[in-house]
Amino acid sequence: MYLRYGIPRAIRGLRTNWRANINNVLILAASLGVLGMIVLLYLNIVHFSEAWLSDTTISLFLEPDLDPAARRALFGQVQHHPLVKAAVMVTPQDGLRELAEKLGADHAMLLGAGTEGLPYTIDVTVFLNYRDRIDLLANRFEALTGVADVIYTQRLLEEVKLFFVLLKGIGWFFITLMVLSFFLIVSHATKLSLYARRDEIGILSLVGATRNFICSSFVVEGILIALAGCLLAAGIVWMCYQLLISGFSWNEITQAIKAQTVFFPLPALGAALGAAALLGAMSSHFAVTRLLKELEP
Amino acid sequence: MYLRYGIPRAIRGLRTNWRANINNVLILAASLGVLGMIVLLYLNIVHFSEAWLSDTTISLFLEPDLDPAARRALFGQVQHHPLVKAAVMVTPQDGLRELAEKLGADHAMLLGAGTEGLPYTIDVTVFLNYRDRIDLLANRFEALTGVADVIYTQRLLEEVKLFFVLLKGIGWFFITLMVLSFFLIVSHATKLSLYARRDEIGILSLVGATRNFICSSFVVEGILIALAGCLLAAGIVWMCYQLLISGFSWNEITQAIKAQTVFFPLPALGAALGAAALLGAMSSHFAVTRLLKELEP
Amino acid sequence: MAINIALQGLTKSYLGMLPVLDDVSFNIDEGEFYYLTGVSGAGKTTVFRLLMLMERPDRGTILFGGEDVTRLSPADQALHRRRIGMVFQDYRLLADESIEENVALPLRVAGYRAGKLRGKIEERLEQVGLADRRKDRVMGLSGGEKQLVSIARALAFDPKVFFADEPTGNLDQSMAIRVMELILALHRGGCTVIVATHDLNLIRAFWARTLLIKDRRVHEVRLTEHRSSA
Amino acid sequence: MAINIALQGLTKSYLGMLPVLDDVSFNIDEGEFYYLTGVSGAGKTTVFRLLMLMERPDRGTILFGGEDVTRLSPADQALHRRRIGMVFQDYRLLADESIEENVALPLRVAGYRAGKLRGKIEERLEQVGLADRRKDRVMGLSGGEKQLVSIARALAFDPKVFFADEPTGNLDQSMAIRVMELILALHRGGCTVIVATHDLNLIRAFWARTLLIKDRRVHEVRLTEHRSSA
Ligand SMILES: Nc1ncnc2c1ncn2[C@@H]1O[C@H](COP(=O)(O)OP(=O)(O)OP(=O)(O)O)[C@@H](O)[C@H]1O
Ligand SMILES: Nc1ncnc2c1ncn2[C@@H]1O[C@H](COP(=O)(O)OP(=O)(O)OP(=O)(O)O)[C@@H](O)[C@H]1O
Ligand SMILES: [Mg+2]
Ligand SMILES: [Mg+2]
Repeated sequence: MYLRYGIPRAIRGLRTNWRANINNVLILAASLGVLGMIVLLYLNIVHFSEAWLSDTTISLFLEPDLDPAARRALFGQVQHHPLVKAAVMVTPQDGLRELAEKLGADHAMLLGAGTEGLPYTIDVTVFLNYRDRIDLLANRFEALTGVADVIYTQRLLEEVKLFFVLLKGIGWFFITLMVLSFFLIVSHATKLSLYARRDEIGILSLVGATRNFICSSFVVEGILIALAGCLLAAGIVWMCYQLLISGFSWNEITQAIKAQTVFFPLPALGAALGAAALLGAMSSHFAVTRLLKELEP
Repeated sequence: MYLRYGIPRAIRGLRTNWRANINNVLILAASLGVLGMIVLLYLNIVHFSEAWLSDTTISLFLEPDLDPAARRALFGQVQHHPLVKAAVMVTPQDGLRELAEKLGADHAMLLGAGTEGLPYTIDVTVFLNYRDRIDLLANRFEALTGVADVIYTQRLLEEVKLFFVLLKGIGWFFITLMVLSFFLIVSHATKLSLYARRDEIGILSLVGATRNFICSSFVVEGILIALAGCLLAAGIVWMCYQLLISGFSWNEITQAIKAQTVFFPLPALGAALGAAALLGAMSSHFAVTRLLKELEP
Repeated sequence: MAINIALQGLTKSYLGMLPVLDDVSFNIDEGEFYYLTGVSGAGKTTVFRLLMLMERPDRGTILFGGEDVTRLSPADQALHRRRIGMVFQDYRLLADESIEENVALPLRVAGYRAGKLRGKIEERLEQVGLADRRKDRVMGLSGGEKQLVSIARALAFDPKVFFADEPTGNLDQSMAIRVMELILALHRGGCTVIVATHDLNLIRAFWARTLLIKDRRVHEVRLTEHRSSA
Repeated sequence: MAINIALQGLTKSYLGMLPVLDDVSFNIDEGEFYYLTGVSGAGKTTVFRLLMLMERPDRGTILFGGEDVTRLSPADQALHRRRIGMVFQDYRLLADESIEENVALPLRVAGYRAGKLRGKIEERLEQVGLADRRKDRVMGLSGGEKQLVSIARALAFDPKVFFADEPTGNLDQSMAIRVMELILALHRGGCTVIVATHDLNLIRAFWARTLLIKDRRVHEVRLTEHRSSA
């Protein structure tokens, strides 16, 4: 019954004050768009940091005097550990070559140094989700007989990791701040546009309309505006995203990045639309109820 | 003359609609605060990336058979190049030790490999502003007689650098977007609060007030609200900044970061206040003028 | 069908001012027609605001059909207002809406269906002479036309109680007479009516019992006093 | 000192409607006093809106002291309005401001200094009987009180031209008489006055020449006609 009055009235209201309402939609879209871009950036940073940090490996340096059978036994033991994703046995020659490659152009120099006395190593990749427990794992491996030394994180990687952790924290902080200010913006815009129509609310109340009846048209309006703003924001974010990643093609690294970027999944977009509609409905309901309280004796 | 009416009227107006005005200030402060935090984050990222990338050095590997005099001549030549900030001569022993330290725990192993046949190196730090021309410089050095090989950037650093360039681009993009949406918010809020007072503007016009007279009180109000919002935002950003960096003390790296973080300089804050006041004045002036145009026959 | 109205020991003052009404009591029987008069600022509108539950009295009770209405819940307040048709001194119309929509408002609020609604509105608009302008927005109407829309709205749903605050102040004489005849017709149908007015000619032309607000009190005055003083 | 007003071949229609005024011409000499009358919706307020430059005519010119005012720049429009005191049918007061501030508004707009201002306002508020309520906000006033504030504002700066649209519609008889006497005093000082009203009693009590709007035209009517028809 309320909707029979509320929907047509809301549509008439939107048409009558179309300029103010377009403004409302735009402002909503702008702030939601910024929020969406920040969340998207955040998602991508998390995604990349996961990918990057998953490179974390443990290198086990074996005792030089270990015989091949013992080596193989040790390798089997390491390989079948539940937290280990993959393990590779590296000969001293390969190890030195890898090291040289890692260091860049000076490999010739290192390779000239000879491999006598250099140990075998086992390079271990750990399952992503257990990266936090890498210390424990490394200690466990170090305790195995036949293992001379264990290296498991390079300092630079550690720094990068820290940087990502910081970025993640700051990201959360920002997203919270923006959600709050977004809420403030929506409820403020609703309040102001209701303030301009408080006469109407007074009149409805005077001809005997109940609170729900009065709310109906405003709630419908709020929902429509919120949905329109949200859809527009999704469009804006999608366009910005395309614009940004289309710029990522100047070399292979950027192209690799481009191939890996993520966008919001559809269910998340749907959930955001639903949340926006709910927010629109709630904030107009709240504002109307408060105005009605003010009008009461 | 306009101000004699405008200022007291503006203050009365602010007092009368104090709730709506506090809301206006809050919403301004929230969006300005987010903007400020993002700019601050951006500044810090740029600052850190500068610091980080300034580590970029060029290593010159000299021919192994170079005699000490030729070495010294070459060193002089490199040291006095206009783009070079500092250069250090590194003996093979020192070089190997440094390398071992860089690689972590396996230094004992490398040190055992002996230093015969290893070359002298010159480590060069380049002036910050010429980092872009590092390729040219490296090529120039490589062409010098007595230089066997030149390494000048590690791959990871290159990636990090790229990452910062991307971050910088995205940062600019965001800041632009946020400034736009901030402008939209301010002008929308002004428009709505004027809309609620369009009767007043009509009445003033009917008793013969000129446009400037009518604008005066609204412009003063706009300026006051913008200033209040801006000051509050500065306070919020300052508090958030303190909150964030106070969290940075769990190890030496974060403490090093903490020591290096930057906050807005005072002149920048002053400029922001001025800009906010101007924006407040302009957007209310604009809104009033448009409302007056609508009222005209 | 109609409802009797009783005020008992009613006192009302606005914030920080002397009381407008002080210990006022009067009784209006079912289906009676009363004028309410008094100088500007005497308190006529205040009486209506109290009866419509737009203000709460400082002291005293208001009885509608024997029921105290001063402490109703919001939902019951809405029901209370639905049985009253009121013409406000400042019209209280939705400026953005058409004449038709404004008149339909109390019917919509009461949950009438579109079909039943149309006939009623048509009839009322014919009676006040605005039928051919039913689609026009209220914003562009003249003062008198707004007053007529406000009257049509108050009459739309055949209220049991009808209040009018200065309903003819912006109408020309012939229109004022037409409106008064509409109100009298409603009254004859059993509705309890109170009309506040300054217009002594109106009272002379359509005789009814008259309440005068003077010195914060409500007195019933005899029409002959007015006649002699005019 | 006063200004003569002339309308020449004035036509005015609102969007998508028949004209309200069609080829209207009349002339009001300096210092004259005219009533403007006509049924509800005849076009009285429209005439004032045209004279105040709130609407542009479709055709025709409006002359104030021989000067065509229909195409003034915004700044000159403001100057034009400053010489006119007008009481609007819907008052047009700043609801949030005090009575005093509302009355002072035209003086402030004209750049009066605070000292000079205070005396004038005081006097006007005394005359309409609101001096002791000068600090009250207009929002809380009764209909009649608002009308009085609006009248005080229009009289505040001794205008050369005075328009009043239904200035006594919400006033009781004695207050209406007081207001008419104030307007007549202003008129005697040389001001050109037009008062729109429905109230034939008012016209009878304070005789003046009368313009009647009928069938989209303005005719001057003789008071005797009114007398006989009343
Ligand atoms: N802004 C407008 N838009 C459309 N129509 C209008 C507008 N203003 C007035 N009208 C119409 O023009 C006609 C004349 O209106 P006007 O207000 O001049 O009448 P009036 O003589 O002052 O009547 P009243 O005595 O009722 O105040 C009316 O029919 C009215 O509906
Ligand atoms: N909301 C309010 N706040 C403060 N004072 C008020 C308020 N409403 C009315 N008053 C005062 O109460 C008194 C009675 O007002 P009311 O509107 O009842 O008079 P009225 O008899 O309707 O007068 P009128 O004939 O002029 O409409 C007036 O002096 C008015 O100023
Ligand atoms: Mg009243
Ligand atoms: Mg009129």
